[in-house]
Amino acid sequence: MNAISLTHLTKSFPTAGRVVDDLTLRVRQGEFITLLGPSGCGKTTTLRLIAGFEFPDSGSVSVAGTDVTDVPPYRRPVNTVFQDYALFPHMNVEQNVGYGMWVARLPKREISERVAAALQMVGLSEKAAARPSELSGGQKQRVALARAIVRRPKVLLLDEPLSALDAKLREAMQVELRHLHRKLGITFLLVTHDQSEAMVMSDRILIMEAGKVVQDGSPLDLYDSPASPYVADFLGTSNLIPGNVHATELDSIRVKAVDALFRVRTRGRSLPTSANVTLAIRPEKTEVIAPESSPVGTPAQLTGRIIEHFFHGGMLRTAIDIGLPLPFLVDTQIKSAAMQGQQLPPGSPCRLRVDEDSIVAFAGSHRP
Amino acid sequence: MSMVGNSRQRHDGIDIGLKLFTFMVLAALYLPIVVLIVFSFNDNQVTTLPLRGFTLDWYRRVFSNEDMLKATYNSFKVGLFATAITLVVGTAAAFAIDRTDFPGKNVFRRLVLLPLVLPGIITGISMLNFFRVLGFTLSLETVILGHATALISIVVTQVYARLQRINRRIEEASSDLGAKPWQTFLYVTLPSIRTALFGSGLICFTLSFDEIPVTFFLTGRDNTLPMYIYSTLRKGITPEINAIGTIIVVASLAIIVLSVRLLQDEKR
Amino acid sequence: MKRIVRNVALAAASASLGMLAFSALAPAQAEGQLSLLVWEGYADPSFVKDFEAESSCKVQATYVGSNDDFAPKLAAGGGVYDLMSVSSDAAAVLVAAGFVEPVDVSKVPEYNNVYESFRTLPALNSDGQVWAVPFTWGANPFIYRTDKIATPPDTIAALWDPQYKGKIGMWDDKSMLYNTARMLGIADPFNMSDEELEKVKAKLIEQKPLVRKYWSTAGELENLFASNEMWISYTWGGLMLNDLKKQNVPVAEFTPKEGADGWNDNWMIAKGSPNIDCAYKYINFMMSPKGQCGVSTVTGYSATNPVAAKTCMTPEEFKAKHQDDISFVEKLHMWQAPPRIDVYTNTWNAVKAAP
Amino acid sequence: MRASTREAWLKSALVLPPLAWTLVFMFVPYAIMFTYSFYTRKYPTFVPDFQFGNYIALFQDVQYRQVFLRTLKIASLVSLFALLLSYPVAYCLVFKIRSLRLRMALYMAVIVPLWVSYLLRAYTWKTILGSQGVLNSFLVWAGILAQPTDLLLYNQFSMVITLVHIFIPFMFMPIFTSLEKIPRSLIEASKDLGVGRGWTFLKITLPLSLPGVMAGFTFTFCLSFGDFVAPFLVGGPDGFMIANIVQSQFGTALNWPLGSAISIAILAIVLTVISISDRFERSGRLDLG
Repeated sequence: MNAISLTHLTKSFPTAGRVVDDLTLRVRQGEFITLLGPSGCGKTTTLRLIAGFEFPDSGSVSVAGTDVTDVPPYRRPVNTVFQDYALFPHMNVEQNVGYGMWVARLPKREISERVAAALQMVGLSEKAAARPSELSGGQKQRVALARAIVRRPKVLLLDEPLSALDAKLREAMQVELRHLHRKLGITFLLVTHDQSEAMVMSDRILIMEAGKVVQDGSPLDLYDSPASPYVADFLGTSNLIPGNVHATELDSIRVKAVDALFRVRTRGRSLPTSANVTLAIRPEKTEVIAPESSPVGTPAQLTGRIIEHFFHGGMLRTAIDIGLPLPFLVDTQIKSAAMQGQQLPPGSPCRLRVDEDSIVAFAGSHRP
Repeated sequence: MSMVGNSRQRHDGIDIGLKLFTFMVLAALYLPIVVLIVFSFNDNQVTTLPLRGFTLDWYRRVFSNEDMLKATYNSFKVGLFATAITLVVGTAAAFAIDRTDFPGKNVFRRLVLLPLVLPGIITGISMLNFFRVLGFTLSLETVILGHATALISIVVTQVYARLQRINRRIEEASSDLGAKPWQTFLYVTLPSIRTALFGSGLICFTLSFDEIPVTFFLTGRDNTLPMYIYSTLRKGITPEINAIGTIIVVASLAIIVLSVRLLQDEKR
Repeated sequence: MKRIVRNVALAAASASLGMLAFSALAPAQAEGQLSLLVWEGYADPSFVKDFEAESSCKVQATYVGSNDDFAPKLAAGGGVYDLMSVSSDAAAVLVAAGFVEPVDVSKVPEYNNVYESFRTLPALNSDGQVWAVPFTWGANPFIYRTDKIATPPDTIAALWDPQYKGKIGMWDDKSMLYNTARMLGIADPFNMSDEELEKVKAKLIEQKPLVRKYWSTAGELENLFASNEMWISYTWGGLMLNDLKKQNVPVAEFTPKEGADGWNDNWMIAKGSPNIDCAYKYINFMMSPKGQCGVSTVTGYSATNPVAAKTCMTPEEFKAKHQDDISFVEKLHMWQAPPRIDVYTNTWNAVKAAP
Repeated sequence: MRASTREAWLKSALVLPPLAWTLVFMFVPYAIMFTYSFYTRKYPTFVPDFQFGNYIALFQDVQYRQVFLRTLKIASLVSLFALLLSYPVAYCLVFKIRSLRLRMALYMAVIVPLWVSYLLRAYTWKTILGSQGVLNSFLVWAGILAQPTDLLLYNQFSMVITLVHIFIPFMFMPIFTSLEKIPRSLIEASKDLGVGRGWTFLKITLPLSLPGVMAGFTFTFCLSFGDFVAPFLVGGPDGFMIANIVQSQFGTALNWPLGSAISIAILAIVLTVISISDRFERSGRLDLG
């Protein structure tokens, strides 16, 4: 039995057009699944269709094996953590968390016990009497979470729950959410546009584009084998450079791109000789080297000129002009201060050594 | 340097001028009210200066003037009923404008808001025509209907403005947490628009309590207080009117202060 | 707190809707509530108290400021008023419009004691029916402040005298046309030609800068005189003089050499009145000595029932009010209904509208 | 039942009562009034007809034109003076009063007279401006006047004063709201760019507050345009306004068809004013809160 099952789900809005387009999706019981995509890709609408805030034009929604397509939200066994938390401003924390049980007319004692337990779980026991306006962003987030899980839903829907938090808090909450998921054993469906958030927390990520799922897999699968330049660029950073198939071999091809010749694994794709391809090269799989430090003529190397270095904590991002409209990005782990001092200054010519195994080739030319 | 100093001085001059002007406008606003109150205690039939002496006689007369008391009672009745209707119908109208789409919605919106700027006399006369066609007997009930129609727009604008500002997600959250639509309305939506309802209800009541043009055309045997005052005003100014005016002023101030306090308490 | 407010609001809303529905079904007027549409002085507490005590009817009065107020008030819908005090010149219109019930004179024992000249007025008797019971009459002279105007004026033209600029009062009523016409020497003020009306209108517009206020009720005029806003004005003979003297305002009346307006007021019963019994009781009370002298004392007007009047007035008073010699009425310019009444009202409105 | 169907039911349950109300108590009465305006008067009643005589009379009879023009003049003067008085006060409150509590208290102080009976405020002006009124006695006492003047009461001056006093809150509220909505950063930015206070006001504050000014002007103009109590109480022989004409057509003149035609004309004028102000500000609404 699937926790969530969406079948040929379609939803249009008068102004925005078709936002969810023939979407079919199965979520297993207990899974932590993430809908990932840029704003406007239909991920939030999908979540709202599952929650029952919207009704589909066609297709069906079922939760825990029951068709709920036409069931109003208040009769669905799902709960939602809203992006802006949507706490009731006129109730205190305790009343917010207990609301769902209060409207269901549960006994007062049971309510207070469960509310206390939920607040303890999110570490807000001492704030029970506070009003939402007296809480910090992170605390509001926890109240929203407690409010949603206290009813023990079959599925917990999280609509960009961390987007309003600052970076540090966000990371802490990611860990906590993951932990909570394991502890509760509830199916989590997260909607986010933050790829790192998706990768940190999810068992499975669905990348959405224009109302459709374009790739579905574990974070690692998606990162290593993006199905399209769109995915490659969306998950992490990729340098997308145009190339041309020079020769084909058994399970790899030789691609001429700019001034280099790469051997690229085909990964089952059929890419015939002289076909136009796009290569996705991860910045961290590339190394900047001084022009003289390697024998001239090594084919799998791009040449260029350093534009600028950007310091990113433990990592240095270097932008390099290789003659394409967009600079080529290279990430270098900085292990010591000395290493930072050894970098070539902006303006110097350089060579780029790419880990050929990590390159992914896509048919056709794409403009990122 | 000196230039900066000069310009600052000039600006201070403008500031002081502005504040003085504000003070004078406020003084002018309250001058009639002060006059009203002062003459209600003046021991003279004619309302002219100089003041003659202090008396509570006018108040005694107010409380023994049966017609005036009856009219006051009628005004309370009209105000309460009209306010209740405007709150119910006006809130529904605000919801309809905010949340639904139906053919003719724009016409509806314009029509329902029209009385806000429409001279009361037009509302009064059109409804007089209407009641006459229907063969209604003019009475306090027709006045109530007239007031409600004229004042609904106030509730609509206030509640609509509030609805636009409230976070729709909290209603979804309520529904998500298992609240049936009526529960969501009662426990989440209504509390969110409560102050708007309270405020507009207060305004409607006071405006209805004070209404002349609509009442003028729609009232039957019974007088409301303003109609009573209106007819006595032409008959002659007596400090009795000042006395009842002072009572109204004090009562309305008390209501305002009370309601402001009440709303503040709730926010806390 | 919030729950209380919420519950109170809800309870109030539902209760009031319910009550409104209920009161719409309930009969609109309580029996025995006599609603009068009258001139000031005709429902004075001094005698109404007695009436209420002996009849168990409650009296509630709305005052008119003009004879032209009756028809519109009745046109706005029936059931509001029971009894009206209409001047003879306005009676025919109400009859024609079907706003009034015929009077059953057999229920008015004093009817036959009324001066015959009033009783038989054509305006009050048509279609073989009696439509009204005459109960009072009087003249409308002019009034002035004796402390401000030393020499008593003797002409209507005094109201055009620039030395009283800003202190002149006129009644907000079409009868101002009659006066002005009389001053201008127009033969029949009640049936003027268009040119004559134009002349009257021009004269009245010429007067506007001198006028303080067009007043419409006795109380208003009294107040204007008492607060020194007005020194000279048209007046309803007797009533205002009495009231102002009571307030120690130095005033006197004068009858202009052009003559004074005369009028008589009559009780008429509104069509569809739910209180016919009380209406007849009030008519009878007003025709009795208590009513005839009650009104006369309050207003200074004359009575129409000399039999009743004789029992309650002193002989001097009886004479002073011309009760002994009703031919006095012939010296007055009794109001008549102008055949072109709408043109007259329009002319008066045009005067008021003019800059 | 499908959830969407149920929702549709709920929504129509919401829409229907107010819709029915406006239909029955506004649309139908206006329609009746419109119909009456083509009827023929037959003193003292009127008969069904379809003729434009009532409208033609409005244009041909000079008295209606005179009164319409006078009413326009009075309403414009009232709106103008109310604006001139309200704007500086609103500006002062928003920009010169730093304490939020004090600002709200002063705001309430301007609004509170709204709760004091309209009629009583009009009437009190009579007490103040009369020949023996407060102002006259003061002026004589202060030696400014040798004797009381008649020029204060029962004329258009007293009407304008009274109406300005009555309608100031309606002008003040929207202006205050619109001024308060202007982000301070805009004004600071302007000053930061070296623009003086005068120019900052003319180029930033004033244009941004225009919607409030328009809304206030619309309210004040429309409400004073239809007033019939002030002319009645404090107006003189030249104080007749259009609403008094309507009143007299439904009263003494007993000409309901003409009265209806004039009402329709007022309705048209008000609608014109609203749509003009709507052009300036789409959401021109009054915040009475």
